[in-house]
Parts: sequence; structure tokens; C-alpha cells
Amino acid sequence: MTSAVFVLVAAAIFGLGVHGLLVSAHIMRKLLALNLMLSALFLLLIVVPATIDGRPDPVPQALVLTGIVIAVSTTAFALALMVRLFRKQGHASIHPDIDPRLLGRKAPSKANKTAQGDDR
Amino acid sequence: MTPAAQLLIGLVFVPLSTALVAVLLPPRRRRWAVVLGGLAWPCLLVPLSMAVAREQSVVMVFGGWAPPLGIGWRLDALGLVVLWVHALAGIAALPSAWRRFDPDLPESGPFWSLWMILATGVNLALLAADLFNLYVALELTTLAAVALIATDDGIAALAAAMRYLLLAVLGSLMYVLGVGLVYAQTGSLAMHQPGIEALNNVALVLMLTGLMVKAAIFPLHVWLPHAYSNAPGPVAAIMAAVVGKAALVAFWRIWFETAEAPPAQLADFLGLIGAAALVYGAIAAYLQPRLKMVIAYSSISHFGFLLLLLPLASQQAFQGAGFHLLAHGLAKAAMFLAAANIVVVLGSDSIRHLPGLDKRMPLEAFTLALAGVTLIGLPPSGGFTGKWMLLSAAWETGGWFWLVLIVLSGLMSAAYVFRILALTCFHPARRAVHHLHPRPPKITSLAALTLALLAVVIGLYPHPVLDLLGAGMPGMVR
Amino acid sequence: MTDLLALVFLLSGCFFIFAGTVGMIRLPDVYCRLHAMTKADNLGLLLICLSLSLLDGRVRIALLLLLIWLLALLASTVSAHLIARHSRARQVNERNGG
Amino acid sequence: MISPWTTQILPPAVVLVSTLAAIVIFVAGEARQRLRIWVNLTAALLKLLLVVWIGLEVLAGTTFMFRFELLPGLELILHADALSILFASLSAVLWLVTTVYAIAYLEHSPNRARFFGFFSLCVSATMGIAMAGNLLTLFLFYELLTLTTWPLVVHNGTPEALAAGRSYLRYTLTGGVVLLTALVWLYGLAGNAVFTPGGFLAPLAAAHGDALTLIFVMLVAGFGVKAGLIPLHGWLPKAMVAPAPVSALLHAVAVVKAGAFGIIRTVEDVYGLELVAELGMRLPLITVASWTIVIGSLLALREHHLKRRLAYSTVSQVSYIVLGIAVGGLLATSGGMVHLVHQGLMKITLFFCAGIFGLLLGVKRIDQLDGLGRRMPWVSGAFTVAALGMIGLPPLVGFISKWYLASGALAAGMPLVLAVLITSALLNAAYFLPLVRRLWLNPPGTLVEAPIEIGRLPRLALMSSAVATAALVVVLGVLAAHPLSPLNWVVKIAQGYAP
Amino acid sequence: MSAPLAVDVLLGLILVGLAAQVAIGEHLFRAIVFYVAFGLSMSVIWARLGAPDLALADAAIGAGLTGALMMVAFRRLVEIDPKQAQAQATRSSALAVLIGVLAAGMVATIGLTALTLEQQPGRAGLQVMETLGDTGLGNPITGVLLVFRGFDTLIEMTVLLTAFVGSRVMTTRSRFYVATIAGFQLPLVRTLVAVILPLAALIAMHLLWIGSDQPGGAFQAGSVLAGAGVLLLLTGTLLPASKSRALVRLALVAGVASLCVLVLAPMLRGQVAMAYLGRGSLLFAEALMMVSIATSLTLLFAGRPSLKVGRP
Repeated sequence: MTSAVFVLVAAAIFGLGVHGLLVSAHIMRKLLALNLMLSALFLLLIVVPATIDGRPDPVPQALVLTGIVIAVSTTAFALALMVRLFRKQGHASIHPDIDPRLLGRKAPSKANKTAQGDDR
Repeated sequence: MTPAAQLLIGLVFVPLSTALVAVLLPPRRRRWAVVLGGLAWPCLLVPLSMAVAREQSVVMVFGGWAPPLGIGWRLDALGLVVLWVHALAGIAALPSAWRRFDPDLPESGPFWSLWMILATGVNLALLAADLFNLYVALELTTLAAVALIATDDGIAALAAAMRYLLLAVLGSLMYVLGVGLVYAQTGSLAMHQPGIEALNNVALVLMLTGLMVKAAIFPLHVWLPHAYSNAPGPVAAIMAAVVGKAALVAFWRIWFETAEAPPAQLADFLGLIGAAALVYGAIAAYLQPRLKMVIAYSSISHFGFLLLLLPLASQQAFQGAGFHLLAHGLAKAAMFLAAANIVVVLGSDSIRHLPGLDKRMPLEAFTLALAGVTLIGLPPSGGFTGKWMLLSAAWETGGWFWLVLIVLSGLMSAAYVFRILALTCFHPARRAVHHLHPRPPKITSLAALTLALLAVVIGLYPHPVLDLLGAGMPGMVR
Repeated sequence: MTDLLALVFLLSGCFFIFAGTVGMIRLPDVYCRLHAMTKADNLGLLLICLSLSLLDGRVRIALLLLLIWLLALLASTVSAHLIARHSRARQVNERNGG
Repeated sequence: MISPWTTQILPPAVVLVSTLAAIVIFVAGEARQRLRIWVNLTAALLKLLLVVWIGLEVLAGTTFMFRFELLPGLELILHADALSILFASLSAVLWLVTTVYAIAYLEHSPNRARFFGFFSLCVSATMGIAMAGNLLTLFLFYELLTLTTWPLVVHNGTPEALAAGRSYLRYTLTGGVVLLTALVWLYGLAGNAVFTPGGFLAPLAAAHGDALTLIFVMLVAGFGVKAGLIPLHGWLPKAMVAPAPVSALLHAVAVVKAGAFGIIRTVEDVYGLELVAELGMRLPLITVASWTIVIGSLLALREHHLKRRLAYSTVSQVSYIVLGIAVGGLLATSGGMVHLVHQGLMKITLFFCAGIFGLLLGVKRIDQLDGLGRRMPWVSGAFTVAALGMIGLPPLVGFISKWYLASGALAAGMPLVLAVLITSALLNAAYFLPLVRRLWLNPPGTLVEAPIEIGRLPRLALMSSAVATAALVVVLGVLAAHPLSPLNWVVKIAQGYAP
Repeated sequence: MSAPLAVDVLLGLILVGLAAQVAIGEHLFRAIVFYVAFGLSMSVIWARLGAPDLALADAAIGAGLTGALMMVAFRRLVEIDPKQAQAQATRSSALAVLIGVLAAGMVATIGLTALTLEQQPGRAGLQVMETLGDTGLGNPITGVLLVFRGFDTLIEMTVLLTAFVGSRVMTTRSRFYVATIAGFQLPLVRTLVAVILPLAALIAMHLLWIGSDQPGGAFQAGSVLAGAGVLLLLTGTLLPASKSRALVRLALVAGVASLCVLVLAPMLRGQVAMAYLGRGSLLFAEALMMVSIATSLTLLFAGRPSLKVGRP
């Protein structure tokens, strides 16, 4: 019963993550959404397999622990990449041709200048 | 443990320790270490090939904890073939990388360690006989690959790297979900589970989808073209040679080994996806305005081609597909290395600048031509051999649709290859390119040329490889 | 008897925390909010720790709970201090800015 | 008697001679003209000698066979039977002549290294086709031929050249794809089989009759593309933008003849004419051939661009070969096969002359030919001889082939075929005689552009190669009865097929 | 509805609410803050499910460090271009909602059907429990992580190293950056550091030591240390440094190297690779892993290859 509840919770979080991933162009928001989905995934991994004398199966626990570390590493790297991309292209979206008005600015030229400024 | 198994350990630990040493060394010395490591691990392949030729596969288990408790490794013929591609492409990329990542450049510091980490990940992904171990290997590969793409600091490259990263995370998410289901069902993470009669199809589909993202199989290919075409030359060469293929091999393994008897409709469906990828990739390649884009899209087309192994699942088809993997990997690496030099000299790879290339850079032009012949699959070349095996497999299984498709694939590749060749050699260079940069050292061109020649020559002596692949895969022969 | 006491502590602790939260939401400016947060919540946390240690009864656990409370106290103190400082600095700037 | 090792090594050697030449030429680069010339000539001579040697040995009854296993059950076989010698010697001779011609013709044009490199490769491919011992090998070199001739077609790099190259690729690669499909199918049915006179498929006929029919159609279509069977001939006239030596070789030897040769092999050595007839494919083949002959001539009649008219004449003339094979019987078969040689000689002469007119006088169109006879007596003479040969005037070679074809048709009791031959002869006359008349009888017209000046030696080379082939046209016609003449050789072959 | 179930539902609802704030909340910065809260309640759920190791790890790594990294990244965005940093191109569409709902439904069905799968008797988890006795360990998770599936952990550490090396590709080019938010001169901050630092070290050692029998281990310990490192960076006790030091690089690779030793050492003694060498070896490896984890996470936060001591 408990596990069913948490399966549903995981499903809801997963759905929210997917939605957030789709609707927002900002990379950091996408990363947040991905992290949400990952948490939902971890929850499923723990809840779904049967417990062993009352506690979750140790193997999935170990897998999730590994997953958590991999997730934080990937996130950290992605953030560094995002900062660099932001500095170069002037907006934090992976669509280089995105309409600047969507991002509430006129043209991304200024940011590029600053980018040249602090290169090297 | 057997000596062969110890060599398996070497396959992963030589590049890994090289990477560690590279991190420890001060930036100026790193590339020496990497050259040593990059030349060292391929040597292990020679004895391993003999071992695999002797007894179809080399197996080892960590700590003696037999699966499902522990992690197992298994090197079979397919893995060996891709490992060879990896080794050759890596060695051939060395000179170009040496020139491109000069220690004075800021990005050269991380590059050399990342390269060896990538090698570690790819080798591990090819060895892993454990679903979760495969996952960590693919994660390692992806992360290193993304970082390597980002070593080109242009907006395009950074954006491509970001897109690749996000999609890859999404893909591995699906994959892990599938793995979790497999564990919930079977209580084991081993890739080959003899006990299981039928794997939960949902789990299968989830894992395959995840891997399709990583292998850039249409329609989940969107990250590949920009990533490959904006990455620095040597990086693109290595990635095109192995990164996608490692995921594809994992795809095949899960199809044929983990899910021993997958539903036939699914096989046909995936075959159709492959067909779509084949056509789409070829058309897109024909329309691209940049050389590297053409090459990248041709990869998508050929991955689709390789997907046709699923519907015609026979030992002969497996041989053909494996051989095509080899030939295509070599040819692609050669093309990207040549393209790298072209970019260096012309300052761009826009095809408007290509005319007159055969006089400015004859070696590169020749490389492109040779590799193109393999891509088209004209005899005598590695591409033709693979194609022929697949064709006869299609004939034997009576898959006429697949047969026609395979035959047509040659024509479609011909379209974009000859477009490039015609531009390269036979347009009088009416627009003399503004200013030519100094040529990179000749050895870089020769390395590319050697790969292209290899891709053709293996078509003349295919027996060793075919005999290796003769064993097929578990669950292959229905 | 102890259970009753524990219950009382627990309820009052919850009340204080609730009050603190309401204060943080309703009060007008930063300083008042900080006031409500830190004071009320720390008190509430203390009461809850007390009730828990009463319920458990072991001294070791009680000490651990005390340690936890102290840490929370330290953290909230420092953070409240920093926040207040920061907002004040900003106000000063705005005033000088005109 | 020669050692077995030699019998194995000679066929690949013949193929590889020109490949080596090509490699040397490519590596030497544009600047080393003298070296290039010598390599070309020596390679051509060497190849000719080798072919003659093999030919004599074959005559003495030696069998040449070189086997190399590509895949299990998939062999690369080079062998030398009388038929391959026929084709090989033809291309060897004509390569020598054309090389001389081309060296002179291209003296001042750019990219010569590339040109001669691919030129030699193209000849290697042709030799491979000639020596091929099974369908796979034939197909392999057939595709190589496509690859190596494409650079020659687009050599000029002008937009129309590239367009021609595109259409050439479209046709030939599609043909190759059809061939490949047929090949896979055939291997699936019959396995890895060597060419055998009379074919090796007869035992399968009962079981897979329809499959064999379909495969036959595909094979003929695949080869027919290069042989220019209407309606698969579209690329041929367009390819005329290539330099004269290329079109000469393409039409006389390499591409077109490769297609015809492939059809011969299919009919005679894979299926065997009986089987073809049994499958009901003989009449269709005859029909297609005759139809191509007539329509080709009509199209030629309509053209006013000299080289294009020659191209269409090729389309029609090559089908004589197919026709002869399809009609069958000793006479017709020999007639068809000997036309392989004869048409080659005549057509290459015509193209040489056309090339000379174009190069030296800027003459491209027919109405510009007026009165060139006095300006260039030798060339015009050669042209006339070849043209008359095409029409079939005795004692020129053209007459020989047509005579054998006609009598063969009668022997096989096909008067309609005879009618076709006569019609085409009339049409040939109709589109060649006006040219001859213009050359000799019309008053000289004004030249479009001033004749360009080239050195005496190149000029001499051009003229002499044209005249030499023309001389062959006459000599082989007159000496047709000589035991070593192509005719007798062909009759020997034909006896092997149709006793 | 029984009481524990009610608690579950309540926790679940809180979690979902926080997730909604993270995914579709208006302000990006708030979303990050909510993500931290999400991570914390996630760890409560882990504890509720009886997985204290995960609870510790998620609280320290998932919530704490990920949150810190995101905040510092966001702050860099603001520094580069305040207008753009917040700018969102959220074009919410019915389609997106639909897809989200579909995904949720898919996961729910998958999960619920998976719950009904009957369990294999010989599954890995049970085998772990049986075999754990041979290793003399008390904590099955540590057993899986370092003994049975130790190789995964090796690669996982390599991934962490890769994240650092990879981020260097970007950070080598970007400007020097100081993460300090509160000057070290403040007496209060100084006391905070003075208290927290030894405490964190103590906790880390404790976690590391008990790790092989009770909840805890290298990851939790390492992330606690990393948290302390972040604190030191924020208070300016430590400052990012651009000059890479050999010692730091050594600390970075120590974890992977130690695990490599664990794999290779038995081979030298003629045993199978990664044969179990006893608790001592595990402790050695875990200690080095802890160092590596702490160093790399701290450096990832600092965005520089090395650290130097700030002047009080």
C-alpha cells in the first residue's frame, strides 16, 4: 500500500518534470526538471522491488546511491557548460535561433561583447 | 583468472590509469602520457583476438562473485571488432590531436585526460555484461564526449554539447527505468539471463529507447549532426568511429541476449524505423551546406542501415552487420580527419570552398573519395562485403522489402558522396579561396588516408573478421 | 505522567513553530519577520526536542537532540544576522542613492 | 608450354599493368609530362604484348585461371577464353592508339595527370571485364568502370559536363543496382558458378523458371544501360561533352562494349541460348535489339551536332552485337561478335576525326564540315573510309559483320531481321553519306573560329592515329579470310557456342 | 486510512507540491530554493522507507550540494547579464501539459504493474544478505557498493572526476570568480566557522568509520566535508585559486586510484581481480574516496582548479 502511494508520487513528479522540461527554454530550469525526473526514477527503483525483511532491497539502494552521485556530477558539469554558453550567446537557451523577445531583450550583441571581454 | 581475462582488465585500466596520470601531470607533459597510453592499449587486442578466435568469448567475473551477485565482463567477436575500430581510429587521430591541442591553448589541458576517459568508457561499454555496469559506462562516455565537444569554444559547439547532454541524460533515464524493471522482474542485472523465458516488453522498450538516444537512431538523432560537425576534428573522428557504435552494440546485445525472443512485430517495426533513418539521413546529407554536416548525416543513415539486422536476424546478417560496422567506422573516422585538415587549411568546411580541393589538398580529396566508395558499398570495399552478406541474408529469409532497401541504400549514399566529389575535384575553382592557412603536417593527412585504405582493403581479405563473427550471438538463430 | 508532559511540550512546540511561520508570512518587513522566525522557531524546536527526549528517555538520545538544537540555533542566528545585515546595507544604499 | 604459376598470374597481370601506370601517373603529378608519356606508352605496349602472348597460348590450348576467394562461396575469378581474348586484344590495341591520340590532343589542357590516371584505370576495368570468369567478377569490374569513367566524363568541369556526369551516374548506378539484385538472387539459386559455354542454369530451369526469367531481364537491363539499349541510352549523347579521346574510347571500347560484352556473357555463358529460348526471352531480346537499331538510326538522322550524331549511330550499331547473339547460329553469332571489333575500329576512327576537326578547326556541327576534304585530306579520308564501313560497303569491315548477320538471319529463318538490317543500312547511308558529300563536294565554308596552331609532332600523332585505325578498317576487311583475323577467331568462338 | 499511510500521503503531497514549484514556479531562483526543500523532504521519505543511507546521501548531495551548485551558477548568470539571467521563455502549452500527464500516467501504470510482479527466489538482494556474513560487513549497501559491485563505484568516481575535468574545459576560459558572500571579518561568521569546521570533520570521520556496519560511508562523509568546504568558500576562509597545485590534483584522483588498487592488488597476489581483501582495505579506499569527493565537489563549486587560504 505504502509503495503504491509512492509509485503514484513518483509518477506525478515525473510528469511535472517532463512538463517543466518541455515548457521552459532556460537551461537551468531544464536541469531542475531533469533532476526532478531522476528523483522520481530513484523513488521507483527503491519502491518497486520487494523489500527484504522490512527494508528496501540493498542492491537498488546501492544503484540509487551511484545514480545520485552521477546525477550531481552531471548537473555540476552541465551548470559550468551553461554558464559558458550564456556568456557566449547572451541567453541561457539551447536554441541559438530563439526569438530574443521571448527572453525579454532586444538583441544578444551586448552579451557577446562582454563574452569577448573576459575570454582567456 | 585466465591470462586473457587479465588482458580484459588491461583494456579498461590502461586508458583509465593514463587518464589519471594525465590529470596528475602538469599540462605540458600530458600529451606524452596520452600518446603512450593510446598506443599501449591497442596492443592488448592482438592476443585477445587470438583468444576470442580460439573460444568464441573471453569472460571474467569481478571478485569471484558470480552474477547476479557481482559484475561480469564478456568480450565477444562483435565487441572485439568495435574495439579494433576504436584502436585504429584513436591511433590515426593522434597526430591531428597533437597538432590541434597544442599545450598553449587553454582547452588542451583537460582535453588529453578527457580523451583517455572517453576511451575507458567506450571500452567498458563494449565489455560490460551487466546492465547497470553498461549504464555507468555509457554515462562516462557521454560526459567525456560532451566535454570534448565543448573544447571547441564556439557558440554552435557549446549549444550542441548542451543539447547532447540533456538528451543523453533523458535517454539514460529511460534506460535505467527499464533496468529497474528488469531487476524487479528477474532479480538480476546480468545482461544474459538464461533463466528468463520472456522479458517484460515494457522494460525492453524503455531500455532500447534510451539506447536509441545514445546511438542517435532516427528520430532520436537530433543531437548528432550539430555535435559531430561542430566538434574539433580529431574529436569528431573518434566519436563518429565509436561512440555511437558502442551504444548500437549495446542495443543489439540487449535485443539478442537479454530479450532472447523479442516479439517479431517489434523487430519489423524497428526495421522500419531503420529504413526511415536510412532514407532521411541520406536525403538530409544530400542537402547539407557543410562537409562535416554531410558526413554526420551519413552516419545517421548508416545507423539506420545497421538497424536492419533486427528483422533479418540470422548469423549471416550478423556477420554482414558487424563487418559493415567495421568498414563504416574506419571510413567515417578517415573522412572526419580529412575534413579536419580541410577546415584547417580553408578556414571553413562550407562546400562552396571545396572546388579545386584536389589540387590544393590531393591527399584529403583522395581520402574522401576512398571512404566514399566504402560508404556507397561499391566493390571491392569493406562496405560491399557487409552489404553483400546482409543482402544474401535478406534473400535467404525471403525479406524482399529489406533486400530492395539495402540495395537502394547504396544509391542514396552515392547521391551525396558524388555530390561532394564532383564539387571537390571537377568544379574549376572559380571562386579562389581568399587566403589559405598553412597545411597541417603531412602525417595527419597520411593517417586519414591509411584509415580510408584500410576500409577498402578489408573488403579484399574479410575472412579473419568474418570467421570471428561467425559465432553469431545468443538468441540470434531462431 | 511523562507522556502527558511530553504531549504538552510537543503541542506547545508545534504552536510556537506555527506562530513563527504565520509571523514570517504576515509581518510587514524583513526585521520583524526575522524576529518571528528565529525566536519562535528556536523555542518551538527546543520544546519538541524536550518532548522527544522525554518520550525516549535515554540520556544519549537526549544529548544528541540537544546538540541538534544547538546547531540549529547557531545556524539560524548566523543566517538571521547575515540577512538583516544585508538588507540594512541595501537600505542604506538606496537612501544614499536618493 | 608455360608453368601453371604463370597461367595463374598472367590474367591479373594484364589487368594490373595499367593500374600500376595509373598509380605512377597520379603520384608523379601534373608537372612530369615526359615521364607520363613514357609510362603511358610503355604500359600500353606491355599490355598489348601480354594479351598477344596469352592469345597465342590460348590458341595452343592452355587454360588461364586465377581464383581469389572474397567471401566464403564468393570468388573473384579471372580467366582467359577466346572471347575474353577478343575483347582484351581489341581494347589493348585501341588503348595504345588512343593514348597516342590523347597525348597529342590534350597537349595544352589542364589536369592531364588526373585524366591519364583515370584513363588507365578505366582500361584496367575494361580488361577486368574481358577476363572476368564469373558474374561477380564481371559485376565488380563493371562498377569499377563506372567509377573510373565518371571523372573522364566530367573532366572539363563545365556545368554541362557535370550535368552529363550526373545523368551518366544516374543511369549506370541504377543499372548497377539492378545487376546487384539479380546477382544476389542468382547466387542464392545457383551458388558460385564459373562461366561455362552453353550456360550452367539449365538444371534449374524446371524448378525456378519464372525467377530465372526475371533475373535474365534484370541482367540484360543492367548491362543494357551501358550498351545503350533504347530506352536506356539517355546518358550516351549527353556524355559527348567529354574530350574527344574519352568519347572515342567510351564508345568504341570501354563502356558501350562492356555492356554488350556483359550481355554476350549472360546469354552464352550463364544461360545458354537454348535456355533463353526456352524461357521465351529470345524473341523479346531480338525485338529490343532491332528496335534499338532502327530508332537509333532515326535519332541519328535528326541530329546536326557531329559528335551527337555519331553517338546515336553507336546506339544503333552496338545493338547489332546483341541482335547477332540473340538470333544465334554459327553465322549470326560470329557476325554479332565480330561487330564488337569492327564497330569499335570504325567508330573510334570517326571520333578521332571528329575530335581533330573540333580541335584544329573548331568544327562542331555538321554544316561546318563543308569542303574540309581539301583542307585536311588525310583526316577526311579516314573519316570517309570509316563512314563507308559503317554503311557496310564491301570490302570494308562493316560489310563483313553485316553479311554474316544477314546470312545468319536467313539461316535462322528470320526474314524480318533481314528487313531490319537492310533498313538500318539505308538509314546509315542516309545519315553518313551527307557528311561525306559535305566533306568532299561542297565548297569550303567560312570557319567559325581561326584554326589553333599546335606543333607538328602532335599534329602528326593525331592524324596518324586516325589514319592507322582507318587503315585497320580496310585491312581487316580485306584480309578477313586470314587465319588470325578477328573473323576467324570469332568463328572459332562461335563454334564453341553454336556448333 | 491507517495513520502511517496518512503520513505517507501527506509526505507525498508535500513532495509533489514542492516539485510543482520547482518545475513550473514563476521565478527561477525560487525554483532553486524549492528544489533544495524538495531534496530535504525526499530524504525524509528515504528515512520513512527505511533507507537511511539514501536519506543521508540525498540530504547532503542531492539537496545540499546540488542546490549550492545551482545557486552559485545562477549567481554567475546574474553577474554576466542580470536581465537575461531570469528571463524565461516558458511557452506553456496544452500539448506540454498533455504530454506531462501522459508521462505521469505511463510511469504510474508501469510502476503499479511492476508492483504485482512476483519476486524471484534467487534475486541479488537476497544473495547479498546471505553472502554479507562472509565479508564481515554489517551494512549491506556498503557491501554492494564496495565489494560485490565495487566496479560500478570505481566508474562512478571516474564520472565525478570527469565532471571536474570537463568543467575545466569551460572554466579555464572564464573570469576569476570569488564565491564569498559574507566577509570573514564578521566575528559571528568566524565563530560559526570555528564551530562548524571541527564538527563537520568529526561527523565525516564518524560516518566514514561506521560506514561499513551502519548507515554512512564515503559518499555521505565526503559530501559533509564538501559542505564544509562550501561554507569555507562562502565565508572567504578559503578562496578559489587559478594556479593548479599538484597536491590538489592528487586529492582529486586519490579516490579512483584507491579503487583501482582494490581491483588490481589481488591480481598481483594471483587472485581474481577485485577479490575481497578485508575491511581494512575498504576503509583505506573509502577514506581516499571521501577526500576525492570532498575536493572535487568543493572545486566544482569554486569553479577553479585549486584553493588558497583567505587572509582573516
